[in-house]
Amino acid sequence: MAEASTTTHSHPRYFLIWFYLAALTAIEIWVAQIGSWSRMFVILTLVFLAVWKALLVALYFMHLKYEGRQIKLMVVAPLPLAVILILAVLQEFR
Amino acid sequence: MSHPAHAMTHGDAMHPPVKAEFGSGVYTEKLGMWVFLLSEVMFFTALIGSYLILRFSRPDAWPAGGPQEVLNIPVTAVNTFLLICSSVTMVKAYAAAADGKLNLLPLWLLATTLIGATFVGVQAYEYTELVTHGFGPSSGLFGSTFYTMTGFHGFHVSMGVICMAYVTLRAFRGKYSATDHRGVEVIGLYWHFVDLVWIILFTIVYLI
Amino acid sequence: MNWLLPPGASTFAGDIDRIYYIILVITTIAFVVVQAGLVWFLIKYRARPGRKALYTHGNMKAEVIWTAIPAVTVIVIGLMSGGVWNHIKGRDSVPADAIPLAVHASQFEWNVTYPGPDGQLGSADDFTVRNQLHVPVDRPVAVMLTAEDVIHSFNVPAFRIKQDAVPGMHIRTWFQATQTGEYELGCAELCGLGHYRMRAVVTVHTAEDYERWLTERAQTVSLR
Amino acid sequence: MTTVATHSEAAAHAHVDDRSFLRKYIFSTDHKIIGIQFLLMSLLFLLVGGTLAMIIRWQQGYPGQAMPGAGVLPETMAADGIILPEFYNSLVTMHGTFMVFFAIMPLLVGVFGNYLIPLKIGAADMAFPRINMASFWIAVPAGILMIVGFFVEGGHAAAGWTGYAPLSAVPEYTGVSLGQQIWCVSLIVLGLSSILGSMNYISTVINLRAPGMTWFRLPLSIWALFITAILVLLAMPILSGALIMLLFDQVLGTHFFLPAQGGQPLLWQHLFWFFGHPEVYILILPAMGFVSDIIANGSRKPIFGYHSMVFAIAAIGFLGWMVWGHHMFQSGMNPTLGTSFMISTMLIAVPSAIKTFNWLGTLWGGSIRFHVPMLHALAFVSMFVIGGLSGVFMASTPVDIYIHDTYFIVAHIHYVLFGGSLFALFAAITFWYPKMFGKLMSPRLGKLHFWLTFIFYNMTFFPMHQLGLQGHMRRIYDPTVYQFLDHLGGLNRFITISAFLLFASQLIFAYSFIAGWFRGEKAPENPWDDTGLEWTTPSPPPHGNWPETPTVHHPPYEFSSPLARDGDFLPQTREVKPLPDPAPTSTPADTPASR
Repeated sequence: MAEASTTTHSHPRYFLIWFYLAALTAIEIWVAQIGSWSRMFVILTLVFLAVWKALLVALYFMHLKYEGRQIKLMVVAPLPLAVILILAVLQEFR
Repeated sequence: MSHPAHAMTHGDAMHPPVKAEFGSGVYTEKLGMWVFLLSEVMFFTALIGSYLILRFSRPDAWPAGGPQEVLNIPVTAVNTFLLICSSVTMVKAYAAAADGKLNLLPLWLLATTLIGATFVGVQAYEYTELVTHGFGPSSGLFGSTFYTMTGFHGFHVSMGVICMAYVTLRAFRGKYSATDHRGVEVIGLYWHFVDLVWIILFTIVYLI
Repeated sequence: MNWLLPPGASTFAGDIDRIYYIILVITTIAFVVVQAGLVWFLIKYRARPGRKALYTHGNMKAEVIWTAIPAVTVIVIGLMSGGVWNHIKGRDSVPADAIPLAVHASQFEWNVTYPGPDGQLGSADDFTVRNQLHVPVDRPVAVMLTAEDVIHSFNVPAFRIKQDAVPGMHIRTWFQATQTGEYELGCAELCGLGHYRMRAVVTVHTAEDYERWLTERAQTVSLR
Repeated sequence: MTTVATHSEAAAHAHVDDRSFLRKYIFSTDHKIIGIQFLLMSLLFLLVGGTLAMIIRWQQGYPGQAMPGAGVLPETMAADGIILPEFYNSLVTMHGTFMVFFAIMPLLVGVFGNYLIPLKIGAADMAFPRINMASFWIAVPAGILMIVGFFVEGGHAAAGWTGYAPLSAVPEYTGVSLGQQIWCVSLIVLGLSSILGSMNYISTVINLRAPGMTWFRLPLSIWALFITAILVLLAMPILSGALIMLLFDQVLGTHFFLPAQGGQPLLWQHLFWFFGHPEVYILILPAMGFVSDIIANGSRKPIFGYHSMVFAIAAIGFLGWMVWGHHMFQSGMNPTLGTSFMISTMLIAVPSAIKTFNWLGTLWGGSIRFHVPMLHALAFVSMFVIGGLSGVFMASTPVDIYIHDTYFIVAHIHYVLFGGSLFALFAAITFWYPKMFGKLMSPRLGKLHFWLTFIFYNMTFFPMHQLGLQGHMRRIYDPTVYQFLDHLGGLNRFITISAFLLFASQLIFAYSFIAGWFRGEKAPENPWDDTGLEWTTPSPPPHGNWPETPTVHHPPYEFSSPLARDGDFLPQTREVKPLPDPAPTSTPADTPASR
């Protein structure tokens, strides 16, 4: 709740985040078109960039960075479950 | 969102109602939206997880040259950019409300609504194009997963646009203030979440 | 009531029944201890005038004990089961000298393909028989399970074997009969209207009988 | 009792209630009314599910014979009273669906989550009363739709309550098309209702606890409902996602679960059970919570090991996500994965054992009052032990090869769901009935109902273990097809007769429930001498629950506390001066015994 009652300069620089997001998207599209890299490497790079963008949105636009510990904990809680499901079932179909 | 009368015990709408020991530290509507978003995370986990599992177990069901053989990447790239823009207008609306710039608030919200609606429109255009070129939901696993995932994302954006229109209307009527703009913040959380899901979907469905 | 399992007719029966009886003994002890304790407490501590309940919030030592005992017990059961499980269902558990059979389940019948006299599946002398499973005694049999339409389950209670047949998957399972005679194969996974009558007869022959049956059938099929 | 000053509007609400009839009883946002609405709705579905079970039992006990009274069924279900196989498959499917999704789950979560959470934490209402109302009114059409399914062309869904694909995904395989789609849609809609409800419960427990109601002063029923709400919140969307894919396979021609075009039937099972196993705990955790409250009350003792009870609930809630594969040991799943699922399944037995022993510890040294709720709660403990122990057999992968998909599984699930959840629900309904309706239920009828239910219940379900051990498959229309099941005919008829008697015994409960409402004695504020906050307000509580927000001073189960000078219990809200040292203080964490 650092945001609500304070003044303008305490906001993150939203347009800068916006620029990052747009630039990362452009890089993603460029990476996806490279034919010479190994497929695995392209996938890992793309996933890395996507996670980076997602984190930017969550941390700055959704203000997760400025929330208390409780909300942060709550938000990451279901992620292990999602990972468990996907990894276990992937194991199945290898 | 209306509120039972007892909840505001110390007058500040943007803070938790009762000073309960080790509560969430945020006001109830915001908490509720976060909780709801957790369930949305699991919903998209089911869809995205199924996609990943099917994709890994049956790579031959996808076009050999990648999704761009079928999908129109440039149009979607523009659409992705639009959604990112709507996120920044949304967060600017929130900042305007928090800073008490109440004349700017409805404008930013209006921009968000319109960009969101455009996104849905472009997606509808994309679908029509794909279907006329013979790529429908029954076109193999690729078609199945593509339409289910992007379709449900589109559904979420559409719901968001409707709610956003309502919030915009309320903003024009001056219902929000620097001390109480819960509606703006809460719809914002939803909106950014939908944007976040699209960031993931765009990468794994269109690019990989 | 008869608490014993019905007689088994495969090499798995010994292992599975043994673990079943071990668990039965352990759970019976737990059952008796808890239920007797419960009834005893109910009688002993029933409300009577003039007696007040003991005011206590717990006892850490007691709780540690009754956490540790079940934990150790279930881990032991788990380890014990793991070995037998790998022996029966492990991916590499099928013996190399097993007779290959292919069972293709469809609504609502079992199509059993036999390797014919050459002992190889996929050769010209293979033949398919509907709803009859013939196997020799004391020889491992490897079944390649496939399904036509929906999920079925290959279930021979006397052999203590059960394995789903999933469309789109090739699942190998095996067993070794130990008693000649006739048994029943049923579908154990709801597969539609005729699920309940998706039955086949399992005949366990002596080695000589099996060979004779196999050659006879192969000839009738090739004559056709 | 001391209170803190609150918003004056709350007080005004509590005294003057000028809402119209429609707003007060139909489209009410009051959590108590919504709880009662859920109660009436889910008891109705309990009756529907029970009736379906009777038809199933008749067919199993007397296959091929006309069922008395079944002549009223249309030709598509029964020919001259003889149940048809296609209807039988719908019966087993819908019995499971109604009981799990429309009876037990709303009874535990919808009814008591709504009714108890605000009352037990000292809140005037839920965090989002209007969303709460929406949650009920979304569940109603889902239920109606599910009933309508019986009467559509082709009959109702017939692929089992687990809806295994591809059987459920292709109409030709079951002969049911519209019914299967209705099943999917209804469950998706119900899922939305559950998600909205649990979002409300979670927000309420986190943010609206009254002053002094710290986390470790929450009654175990609230802890259980809170953890359950988290499970619902995270598990239901998985089911919704899976159902949507299944529905699309049926109507849009997608291929998620259809192997011909590369789909994976096992993917459905993984998704379903990834939801389904947390669902199992959704159906038992609240029951454990209610039973803890009631056993402490009946024993007149604080619950034994409160903290380990809380941690056990949390552990079950967490481990419940890692065990789903144990439903799929024989499905063709990777066998190595099977072993890891077996180990995690074995581990989850530990917190359940802790809870059982702690209940026994609570009874030990108590001064036990055998009121009707207490009888049901004790039956819960006793029956849950059987259900838990029979679970060990299935958890052991090799034994599961033999008993998977047999009546042993049916016996186990009913020992957990009926012997567990339903006994706990009878306990909870009879315990909180005076608060809900302001009337007392007849204790004599209550005891009669309890004993008959307890006896016939065990006569019905215990022999099912034996059926399973003889290899009797579940979901088969006619067991006489198999010679190896021939000798079980007598046992099957015994079970059927017991089941009919069990069903008949429930009519006593129905009568006593209705009679209590109309003719029952007026209930006092605190008929059970309980310590909870809900007993400090009139029965039934007014809109807004308390004129002023209560303040909490004690842990939940201070029965027989030396601080309670008059009577043998110390309400959570009563402020008392602590005894001079070295007597134990009122916080359990501080007592030497709990260290």
